[in-house]
Amino acid sequence: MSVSLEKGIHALKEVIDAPIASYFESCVHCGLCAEACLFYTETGDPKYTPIHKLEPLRRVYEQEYTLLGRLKKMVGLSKPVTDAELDQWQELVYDSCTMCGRCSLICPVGNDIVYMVRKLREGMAVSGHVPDGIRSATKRTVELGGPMGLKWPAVANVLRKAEEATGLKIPVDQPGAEYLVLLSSMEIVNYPEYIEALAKIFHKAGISFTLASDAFEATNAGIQIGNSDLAKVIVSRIVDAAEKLKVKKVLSPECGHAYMAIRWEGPNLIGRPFGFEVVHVLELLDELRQKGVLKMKDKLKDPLILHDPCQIVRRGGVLQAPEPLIQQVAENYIPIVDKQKWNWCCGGGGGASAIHTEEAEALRAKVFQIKKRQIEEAGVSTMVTFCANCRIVMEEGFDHYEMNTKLLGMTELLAEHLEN
Amino acid sequence: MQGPLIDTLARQGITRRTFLKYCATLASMMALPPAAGRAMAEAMAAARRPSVIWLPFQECTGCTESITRSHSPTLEGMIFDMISLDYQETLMAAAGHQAEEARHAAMKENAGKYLLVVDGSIPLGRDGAYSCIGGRSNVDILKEAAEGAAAIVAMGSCASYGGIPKANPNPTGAVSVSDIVTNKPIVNIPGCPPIPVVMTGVLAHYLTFGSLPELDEKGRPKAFFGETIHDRCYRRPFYDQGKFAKTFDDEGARMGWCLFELGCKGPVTYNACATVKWNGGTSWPVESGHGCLGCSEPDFWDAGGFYKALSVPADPLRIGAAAAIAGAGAGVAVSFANRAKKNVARQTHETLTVEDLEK
Amino acid sequence: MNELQFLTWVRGPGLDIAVGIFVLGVVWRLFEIYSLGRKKDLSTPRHAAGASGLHTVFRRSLPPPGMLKRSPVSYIGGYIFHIGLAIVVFGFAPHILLVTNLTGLSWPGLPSQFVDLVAVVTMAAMVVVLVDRINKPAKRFLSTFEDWFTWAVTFLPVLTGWMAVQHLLLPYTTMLALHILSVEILLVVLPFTKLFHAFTLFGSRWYNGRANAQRGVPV
Amino acid sequence: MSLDAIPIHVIDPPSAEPGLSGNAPPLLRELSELAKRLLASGETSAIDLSALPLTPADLAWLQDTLGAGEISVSLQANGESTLNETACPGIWWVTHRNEQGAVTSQFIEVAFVPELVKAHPEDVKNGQEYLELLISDL
Repeated sequence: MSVSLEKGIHALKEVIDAPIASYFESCVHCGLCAEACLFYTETGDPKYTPIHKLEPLRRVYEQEYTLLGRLKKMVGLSKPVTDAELDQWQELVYDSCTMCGRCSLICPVGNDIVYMVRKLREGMAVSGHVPDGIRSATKRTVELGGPMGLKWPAVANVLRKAEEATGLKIPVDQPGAEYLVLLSSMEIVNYPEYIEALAKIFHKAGISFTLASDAFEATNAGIQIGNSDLAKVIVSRIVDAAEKLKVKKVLSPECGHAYMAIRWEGPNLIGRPFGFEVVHVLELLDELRQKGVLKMKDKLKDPLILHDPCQIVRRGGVLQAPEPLIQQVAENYIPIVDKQKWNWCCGGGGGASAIHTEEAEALRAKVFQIKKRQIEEAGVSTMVTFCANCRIVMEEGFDHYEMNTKLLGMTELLAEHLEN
Repeated sequence: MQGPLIDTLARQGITRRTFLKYCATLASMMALPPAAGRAMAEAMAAARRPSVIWLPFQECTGCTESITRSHSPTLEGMIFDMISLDYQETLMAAAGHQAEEARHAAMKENAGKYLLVVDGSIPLGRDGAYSCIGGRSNVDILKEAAEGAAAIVAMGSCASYGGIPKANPNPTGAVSVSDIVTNKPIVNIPGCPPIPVVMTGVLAHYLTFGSLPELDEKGRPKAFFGETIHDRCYRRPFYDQGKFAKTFDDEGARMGWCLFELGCKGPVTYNACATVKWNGGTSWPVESGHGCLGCSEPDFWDAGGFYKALSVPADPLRIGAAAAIAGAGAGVAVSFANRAKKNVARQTHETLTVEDLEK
Repeated sequence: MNELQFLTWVRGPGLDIAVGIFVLGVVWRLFEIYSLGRKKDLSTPRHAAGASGLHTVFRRSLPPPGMLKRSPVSYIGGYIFHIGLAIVVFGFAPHILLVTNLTGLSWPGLPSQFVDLVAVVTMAAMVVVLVDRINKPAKRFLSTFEDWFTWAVTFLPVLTGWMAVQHLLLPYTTMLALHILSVEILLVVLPFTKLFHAFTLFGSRWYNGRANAQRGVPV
Repeated sequence: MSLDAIPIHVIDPPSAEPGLSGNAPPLLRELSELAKRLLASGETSAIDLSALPLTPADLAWLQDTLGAGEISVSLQANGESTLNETACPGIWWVTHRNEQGAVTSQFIEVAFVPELVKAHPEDVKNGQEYLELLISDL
């Protein structure tokens, strides 16, 4: 057994718990999870059946934690997990799983499959069976501060531009503010309008906020690659900054997995509850809407649909905010069939969008057909979402299929139509 | 050997219609059409009475009682008008050496043609010393008598399957007729006691067609043993409706509901009691409120309690309780092993660094 | 061994052994599985109506929106054969009698003609589900020997029971003995195969429901 | 000590007979088929009632439903036998009893004349001989 494989199995032994045991024992191979997974529905390839992606984890569980499995292993009747096998599984665990968690909602025996994928990634990461794209993104996040290698001076530059555009002050490292605002590199680079929108809204609502120069990045490649040690390093920066600045709340940006990382995994990564609250920007916006602060000067007339990012809605629990918010700003919002927690993934979550191999990109384009169908069935040419990663992945999809669909960010859209 | 049977019967004041009526009933019991009853009557009326030698072995005489103790004259009783019974210890006037001589004479005179009726099992332990007649063991007598027999009728469960004497632990080493004689046609008429009319039916068939009736794989006449008690039981509809007597004196018992729950072995017992009934068609066990014991099945006494319903197992719950404790033990042991393993894994956790990713 | 001795064995020692292994297996496996424990979730919970472990235990019995259309055979066939099995196992008078004699518990049985019909429908559903397993790519791909084996082990008690009642093929005594034997095989196999989902299903659903309830998602 | 002191009392036997099993009505259909066959080919047939799972109530129902016809034959032979035509001509209810009066077998016979009623040629011959004897004695 190679050192890396040994480490991988060691890591899996650490994470296997009662729920995982219960899930594997409950699986009846009914194959219904395949019907929940866009990688299966769009390709028809049975290897993408979600539960199958967990085969190495299942075998480690069986061989290490069941009496019969141990006996079988002892007498050499069981098939050991090998490096070659993990290598083969890398595609199934990373390229073709966006950790969207739809399968966990479908499974008739109640298996939380995405929970297990997250755990399997611990072993994959430690044993080195990870796609290069995610590996380098993780490396950059840990070493440089963000997955795109963005450093504070560049951010400060963007903030300055936003201040100029809005004429509003954007405070940095200001202790005692109510909110510590986090950003994602993608937003900073691709959608700087988000920052302007946020400044406008905070100003309008009269809520104090600040950014932290040593913790501006909300994304956490550590949870995507699936290593809790690295994820902890990354999330600790935010926790340290929030505690140092003594903010009441930390505002998670639109980005989906950032919310998952800071809101749900964060306390578990550092091993203690936070002394502050973590709020998703949509939750804040909805709260403002309910208070009557979020008044619109006009409404968008184009018929549009909503794309609910998996990590925020289905897996993050921000279920109620999106629809009232979009109805606040859009006149012709069309609810789609599979909406809210039943929405289909953009195809690039869970780190998949960072994988730039030819096969991975072709696969992403292929599974994007499900979003294409949703848009076509609704008969709209505008879609609103609230996750920077979804936006990038879907823009690529539109390009690939030469669709002229317009994609808008929820926060910017609201800010744009905000009453002055 | 006398003249045609009908003449013998006529001398006893039995008219042809009486005989016809008898044959019609017999045919119906053997599940033959009424036309066959007529044919049977014709053939039997003209037939000559066969010589019959009846050997009693390790038995209780219940089988003989069953046939002879009915109120005469009955259908069953007629059997003695149909045959020339040349040897039957219980019934014959002769005794001792005279009786033995009568048997030898009959065997010699009718060699190859007589019918051999056997009741009782044959003990093989201690060279057959457990049961002897005139100083000879049963197995000896049987082998000798079987030699010249045209066919053998094993009357009762003992002769057919070994019966009560063979019950666990079978102290005398009892066996059935078919365990010893293998080169002669044997009809088993099991039952403890057997239904007399089955014997009549077999004889009637033998006289009419010159052959033994169709037998099942256990050597029993299919006409009488083709279906279970349960299938022919007049209480069967209550079984189908799920109406069961729960005790021998409850409302269900009074209403004549199914006795399955009270241990009736009807569903696994092949016999004709439900249709032929007992004591001249008066009644039969289930009709008088008691479940079938299954007395015509092999080893029925060793097949669980008479009052235990067929679907009820011996006593798995006690085993189950023991198993639960053993299971808990095994489970707890595995749990400790698992937790220890997991704790070791946790304690030996090596924190991953970015540098490690490159490997 | 004649058929009555065979029946006596399966009803006596055979059943004792089977029930013993079954109980032992179930208890041991439950310990093995649920003693592994899990970490406490340290995040601040979000409360939402209808989100809890218990909710999910029940809610997962219904097909999620759209899934009935996507996989009708799995759902309809699955429902029919699970409910059918329950009716046949718990509604047939001789079965109830068995339980009554063992535990003293009793409940009214269903008419045997109805149970008979249900048994036939159940078997039909099981055959359909089997064909679906052969036909559907994902199902076929996932299928291992265990899947075919457990199908057979579940199917045989229904088939032999039905044949015993209907007096088909073999004498009642033999068929009844085979029926009991097939149930014993099922009991022995259950704790060590996927059939154990009959027990772990509740735990699995609860864990899933509980984990998602932490985030305020009713699943 | 009076009898009342003994804590035993007689429970009235339940009045209800074991009910109808539902096995009787299909027999009517079978009889109709058998009657058709009798008309078509002259083939006689019979249903053996003791071989069927019928409750006493079933038999009573059947007998009641088939009704009584014009002819009833009584035969004294080793116990009484009755051969009664039902309301459906050609359908005979045949009951054989032993000398104690218990029913030994029971049939429904489908025939123009029941088998047992016809005189056997052998007996007719005897009868004819007896007639000759009577004549010679005149």
